[in-house]
Amino acid sequence: MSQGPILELRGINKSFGPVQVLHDVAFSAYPGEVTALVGDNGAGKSTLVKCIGGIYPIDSGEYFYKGERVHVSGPRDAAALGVEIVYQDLALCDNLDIVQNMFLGRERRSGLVLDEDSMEEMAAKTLAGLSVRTVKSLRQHVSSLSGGQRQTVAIAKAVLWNSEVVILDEPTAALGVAQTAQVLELVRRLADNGLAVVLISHNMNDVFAVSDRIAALYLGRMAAEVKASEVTHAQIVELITAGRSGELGLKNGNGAAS
Amino acid sequence: MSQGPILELRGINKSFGPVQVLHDVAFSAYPGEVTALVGDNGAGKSTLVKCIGGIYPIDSGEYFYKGERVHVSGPRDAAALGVEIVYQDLALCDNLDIVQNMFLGRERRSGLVLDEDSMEEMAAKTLAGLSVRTVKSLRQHVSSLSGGQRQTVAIAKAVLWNSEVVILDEPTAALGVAQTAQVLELVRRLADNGLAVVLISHNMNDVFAVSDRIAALYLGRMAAEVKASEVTHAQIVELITAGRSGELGLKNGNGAAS
Amino acid sequence: MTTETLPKQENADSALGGHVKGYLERVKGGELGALPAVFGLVILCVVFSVLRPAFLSAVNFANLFTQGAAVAVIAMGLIFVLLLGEIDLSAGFASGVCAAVLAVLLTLQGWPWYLAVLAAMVTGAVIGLVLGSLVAKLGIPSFVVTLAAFLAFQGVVLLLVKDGTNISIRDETILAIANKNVPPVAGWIALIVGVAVYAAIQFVQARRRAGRGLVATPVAVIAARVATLAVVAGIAVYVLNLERSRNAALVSLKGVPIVVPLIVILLIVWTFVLRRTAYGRHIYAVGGNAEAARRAGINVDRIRISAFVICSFMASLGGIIAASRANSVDPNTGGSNVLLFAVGAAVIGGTSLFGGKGRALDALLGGAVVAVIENGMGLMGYSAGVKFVVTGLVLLLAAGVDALSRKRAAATGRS
Amino acid sequence: MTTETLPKQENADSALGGHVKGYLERVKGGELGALPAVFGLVILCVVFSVLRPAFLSAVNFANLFTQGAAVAVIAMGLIFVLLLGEIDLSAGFASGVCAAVLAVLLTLQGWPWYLAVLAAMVTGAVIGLVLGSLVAKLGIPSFVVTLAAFLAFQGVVLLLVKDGTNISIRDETILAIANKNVPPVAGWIALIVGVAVYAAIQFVQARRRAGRGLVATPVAVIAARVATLAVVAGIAVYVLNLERSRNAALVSLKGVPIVVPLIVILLIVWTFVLRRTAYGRHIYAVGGNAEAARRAGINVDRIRISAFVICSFMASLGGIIAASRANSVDPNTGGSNVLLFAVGAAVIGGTSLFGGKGRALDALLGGAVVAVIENGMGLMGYSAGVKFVVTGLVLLLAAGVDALSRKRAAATGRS
Amino acid sequence: GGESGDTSAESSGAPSAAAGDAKPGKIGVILPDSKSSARWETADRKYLQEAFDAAGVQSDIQNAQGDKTAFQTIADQMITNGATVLMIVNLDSGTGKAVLDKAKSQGVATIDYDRLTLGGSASYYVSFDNTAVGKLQGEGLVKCLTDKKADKPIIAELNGSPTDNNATLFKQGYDGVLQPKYDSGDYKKGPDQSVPDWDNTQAGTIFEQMLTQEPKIAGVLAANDGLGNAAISVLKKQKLNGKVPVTGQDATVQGLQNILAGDQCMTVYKAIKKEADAAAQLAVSLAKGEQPQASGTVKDTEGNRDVPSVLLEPQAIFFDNVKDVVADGFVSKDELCTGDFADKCTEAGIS
Ligand SMILES: Nc1ncnc2c1ncn2[C@@H]1O[C@H](COP(=O)(O)OP(=O)(O)OP(=O)(O)O)[C@@H](O)[C@H]1O
Ligand SMILES: Nc1ncnc2c1ncn2[C@@H]1O[C@H](COP(=O)(O)OP(=O)(O)OP(=O)(O)O)[C@@H](O)[C@H]1O
Ligand SMILES: [Mg+2]
Ligand SMILES: [Mg+2]
Repeated sequence: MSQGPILELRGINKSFGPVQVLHDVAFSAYPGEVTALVGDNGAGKSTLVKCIGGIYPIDSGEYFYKGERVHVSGPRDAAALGVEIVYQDLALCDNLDIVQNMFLGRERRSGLVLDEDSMEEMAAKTLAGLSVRTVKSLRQHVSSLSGGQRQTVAIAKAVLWNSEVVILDEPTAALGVAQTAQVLELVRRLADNGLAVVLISHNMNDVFAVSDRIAALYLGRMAAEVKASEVTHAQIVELITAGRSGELGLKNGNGAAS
Repeated sequence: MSQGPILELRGINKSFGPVQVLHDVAFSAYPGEVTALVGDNGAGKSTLVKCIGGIYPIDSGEYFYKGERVHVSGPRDAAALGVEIVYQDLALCDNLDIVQNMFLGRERRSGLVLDEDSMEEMAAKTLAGLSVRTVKSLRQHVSSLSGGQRQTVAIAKAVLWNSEVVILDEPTAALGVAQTAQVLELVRRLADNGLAVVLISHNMNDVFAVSDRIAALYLGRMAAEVKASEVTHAQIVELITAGRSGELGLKNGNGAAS
Repeated sequence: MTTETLPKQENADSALGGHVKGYLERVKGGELGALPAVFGLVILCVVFSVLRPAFLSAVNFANLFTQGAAVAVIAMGLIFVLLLGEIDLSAGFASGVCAAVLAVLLTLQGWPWYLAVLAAMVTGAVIGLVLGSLVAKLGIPSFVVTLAAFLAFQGVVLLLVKDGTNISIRDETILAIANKNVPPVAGWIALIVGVAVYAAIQFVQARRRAGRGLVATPVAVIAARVATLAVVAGIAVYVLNLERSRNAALVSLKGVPIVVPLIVILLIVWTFVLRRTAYGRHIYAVGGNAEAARRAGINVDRIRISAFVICSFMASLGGIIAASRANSVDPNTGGSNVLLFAVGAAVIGGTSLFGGKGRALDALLGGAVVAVIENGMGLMGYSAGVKFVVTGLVLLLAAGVDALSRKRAAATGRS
Repeated sequence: MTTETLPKQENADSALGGHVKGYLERVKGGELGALPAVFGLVILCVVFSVLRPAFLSAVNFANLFTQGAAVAVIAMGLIFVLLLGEIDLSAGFASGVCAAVLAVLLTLQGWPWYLAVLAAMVTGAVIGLVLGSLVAKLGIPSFVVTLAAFLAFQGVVLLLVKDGTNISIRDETILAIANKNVPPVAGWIALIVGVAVYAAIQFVQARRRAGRGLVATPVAVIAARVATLAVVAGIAVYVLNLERSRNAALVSLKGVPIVVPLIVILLIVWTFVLRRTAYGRHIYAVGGNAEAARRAGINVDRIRISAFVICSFMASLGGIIAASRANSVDPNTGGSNVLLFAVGAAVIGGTSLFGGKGRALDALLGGAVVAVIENGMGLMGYSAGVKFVVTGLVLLLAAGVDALSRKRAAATGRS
Repeated sequence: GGESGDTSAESSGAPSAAAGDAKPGKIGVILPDSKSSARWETADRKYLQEAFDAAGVQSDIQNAQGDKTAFQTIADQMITNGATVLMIVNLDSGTGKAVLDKAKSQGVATIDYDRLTLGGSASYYVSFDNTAVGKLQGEGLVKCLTDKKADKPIIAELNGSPTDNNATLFKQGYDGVLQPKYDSGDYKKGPDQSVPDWDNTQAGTIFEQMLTQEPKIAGVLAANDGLGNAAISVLKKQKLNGKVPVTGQDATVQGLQNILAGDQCMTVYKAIKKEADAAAQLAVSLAKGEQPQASGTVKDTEGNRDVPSVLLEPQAIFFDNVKDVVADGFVSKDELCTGDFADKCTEAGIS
């Protein structure tokens, strides 16, 4: 646990036109640990994740991976580094089926031809591991899936690959009781296998159940990055809603986005 | 509480092509009460709601409103009855701004012209009541909103009107701590004002916190409709995951969708 | 429920300076509005003026309006169909059919002009009704329906004007539309009244919003806008009021061409409809997300049909203008490149073919680009082959300027 | 992680009966596939056969293929662009440019046919590369880029074939493409080999899947499919192998037209690319949700460019076929309604203009509808105006049958 | 669609019943388009049909609408339908040759009507001389300019469609007259542009721009009456109509009226009835299995053979001889002398 961060961001700024969404944000993820990223609605969590994933270009700031400064100018760069992300808006192709979505961009082939059979097998196994029992057929278009089923497909898609950093943006929002438990277990297991996992969630129970560190965003500013064992439930909620809690948090509590 | 149901469905069947999603489902909502609709991912909750809202035509079954049999062949029929629904997939127009989305289909006018000012005022008030503080401008396109902000807009849109039945399909999935509390409070308040509220949620704490009745769907079949006060947390989870719990639930537990 | 209201974020810097800064930031941030199209237009004009000084003459300025009018009017109607994500391939020949109806009634049947015009416009509306119903009620893709109509209308024009002959139009009123000018004095009066009304509406609106405590446009900004409008429109009217006869002794030729006020009125009407009425709002909603619109209780079919009616109706006006300008109607009226140029105009102006994005003004801006290209190329005197090639390249240039400026802006995050 | 696997739901009823039932239910449920287009086609053929018995003759059947070939080939290329939600208005004139290049090199420069054909195909690919780059890299809407190209290519053809004249093609090999037939024996052999290969592939695949424990197509179903293919293709080959010369003593005219195997090969190749390769998968992904594709690490720009390259390349083949059929190239080659008919064919076949939905087969089905309409209308002997009108109505009829059957199906829930 | 289909079946079925016992062959005619010129649908179709009906021969007259593919398709269909004589107005020599060769190979007799298919195999050729038409236009313009005593006039040329070979031939004709004048400095060459598709609307824009670029244009050589009318409507704005002579072709009602009004200087009248009758006569005797004689021959430069031909002379029409066109029955007095034109008609001696 004394290892350095595998992923580190410093001084990230990001604006959409006149609206500045991220102010000088610093964030790190450590191998073998689950880092929870929390914050109110609209705090900038998803924006931060998209900056990490190369979906949005950052306006300024530094991006370190394994201690080296890197430039991530698109999702391909992030994937090449070994960062795998489940986005909040899922980003599935509605006109493709479950297997096709899960292997999109990384299809297995034998020669020129797609190896549909082995992809279907692997997809079936991964989904079964996530407690999905109501999917009628793996060849169903994702447009016909229920909200929770879609989310499961997106999660399965991301964990299928050997990556070093896995970021999950509200992965359990639409999941049922059993499926949520499976995903949390999976998150813990990934970290125990040495991966760096970032979990975004509004559910404090889940956050405290699995995470080692907690980073709290408040109106686009990083209010605090703390060890989960050193803070209480109530403190985190205060950080989320007010930007500070006692010693912790932003010095200047009214740091609203201009 | 001894009043009859304002909305009642009997023997609803719904298939998508060869896949039957709802089997002979009965469901009622009572004025002044919150009815929670629970079930595993893919159990058919959202499909049932869409049948109520007239989004999907039902294959067979009866639809009663205030004791009279009605035919709902489209969303306009449902709205005319007084049923207001927040769908899980939100259904907002990304190219319109927040105010425009909230008043879509029910714009206020003065003469021929849209009364933008009064709409903007009302929208601001409603959103503020839902603890939304990070929205930069009400004239922002909803495409630029965060997940939670979008959900809040959809909720605000539905509660703006004087309807008799309000159905919320996983309304708090993407919401932060404070916003979730506000929405639950709102749900309770609506019921106390005499409305029939249907709440779909995977969060058992929330379900037990606000609901009077609980209906559990299991693989497209209604496993049980019970008073919230008469069951325990664990029983409901069992109903959701196994379709029955002791006395309660489906007689034939293996009633998997064919 | 807590009753805290949203912070009134922008009231602080509502002075002119703050507004200008905000505007510049929005532009930098990608909210370009009409800028790229205007930019492309300016570049085209500069290029042509340098190559052919005649391009800058008052005559040519006036020509531009009459030459581009029909396409711009048809494009304005197409905007409605495009906003829904549909297409109307038949708009060109629909204008031909309406022009043919006009010509037959006027010249062959001897109807008075107002009845003939009315009949042409009704024809347009009925065409739209049929097309729209086929698309909305039967669910046939609009591309196929209007492709069928494109073929059928071509035949109808042929039948109406009797296979290949031309029907001359001699009615003075109709001929005046595209060939005569408004008296110079009337031009000035209309300008002054127009600017005054615009100013008044803006001020009243700002006052009302401020009174309600909503973010309102500061007075200084309104003043700046009114001044810009007055100057630009004033220069245009001034130039158009110059004498442009080749032989002033013989005939005096000055004043704003009659099509100009016509187009301005259409622009105002449709802009009003799209921006200020519930109907316009529903058009955008259906184009943005038809399912969401349906769930909001909007009668999507009716919106679809009405958009086609408006489109074909505007095509009928375009046809009347074209007939007036050509002094005759022939089987090619509304044919060849009219449709492609009209759709192209809308797209160049910034309207999306995927629906949900577009303004009536786009038709005018894009129409201006197309008209300037045609006009300028006509001055160059190239042979047919070269002319086609250069026209294509120039069109690409104009669109490229537009796309590049948008792309630079999009790099900052907006799409 | 629990290791329970998904229930193998369908293995229980994998007998033929169950499969047929499943198919009927899917059809009832809206998964219509090619059915509506085929249905529309059958109705058209019946109508024309009743009105004009000559429609059913062997000669006419053979004519259908050569008449529709160029449009179908161009449409097949357009499918790629349409799958991305883009459009290529210039495909028609691109085929004209390539045909002109072919003619110039062949007739004027005296190149051997294979080099000339190669040059034409390279021209097509380069055109696609340029168009695609403009769309993908500069972000200009494809409608505008290809509208500009539509104009420019028109000019290029004019320049290549020198204003209004035309270039004859005398090379026997090129002329054979659209005018000669495969020897009857070769037709039968090709048929047998083709059916055998198809059967073999299907069986091997099913065996492999069954071996892995995945849901596999039952043998009975495969047998039924193979039998259907053999019968339909067999009848076609039989009819085409009938003597269709009006004066058999003078000249014998029988066998499958050469364009038929050409089109079949193209169909197989592109169907394979779209359905069985990662590249094809990525085309669908970009068309369905470009942002999702981008996030999945797909190089969206490259996919876009390649689709335009394929489209223009196929246009070049279409141009070669058209040149062969016309024995010449003139400035109108690829012009008039070629583009609209090609896009129309794709859309009638079931391809969506919004992207993400379409198959190579659509081009053929829709192309067949267009060819049958043109062919049938040619037999009717109407005057020009009436013919246009009736053609439009017939097109609407064919599309209406299609739309209505889809709509009925959609009522059960699928879209 | 069904209803109109039935009526057409009757109309083409009627002559077949009438001529049932004579058993002459069937004649197929393919016209090129309906846009390059008014004549095909209004005149040729009518006259040919009349001639065939009078001879009691079955016929099928169709129009390819400028579409080469359609042109070939129609030819295929006619042969399928049992035509024994095929008369075509080719869209270009390539397609024309393909159609003629295919017909010949199936034992169908062929006639080139109005346009010679270079390198083709037609048995006969019936036509007006298109270069001669252009020559008349050039000479007509010279005459009008001379009448107006124009001094070193600037001439604008508004040519036909760049894709139409006839337009090229017309241009050869009038340039043959005008070029020497340019060379000698009598006339000054002004703007010279082609009008795609013979589109009158585009012609208006193109001419307007010619006039903007070169305001001193004093004579317009417009390739047909439609283009002429487009130029006249632009000139009208500057009240230059009548002062700047404009030419035309086809003797359309519009063109003749413009001549009567003094806005147009001349048009070229091609007595289409004569051409149609000559062609029909050939076709009918071919259909009856005879071997008709032609009056002359034309050299096919590409195929290097002499094609048996019937050639007809076009006629230039000025104000004074508009009456000839009426007398010929090409246009009726009723359609020509409407409203304001009644007086002009009297003046021009039309009765
Ligand atoms: N493309 C955009 N243009 C303009 N503003 C944007 C854009 N995307 C996001 N925003 C704004 O940035 C802020 C942060 O959004 P973000 O999606 O990062 O929030 P979040 O922390 O993920 O919230 P949630 O918990 O609701 O998902 C929001 O106020 C949102 O309105
Ligand atoms: N259009 C459709 N076509 C085919 N199957 C569908 C369609 N819509 C839903 N389904 C199937 O119906 C079942 C029920 O879906 P539904 O969305 O009602 O589930 P849900 O109970 O809302 O689940 P969740 O909690 O995940 O939102 C799922 O198995 C889904 O795959
Ligand atoms: Mg988020
Ligand atoms: Mg759901």
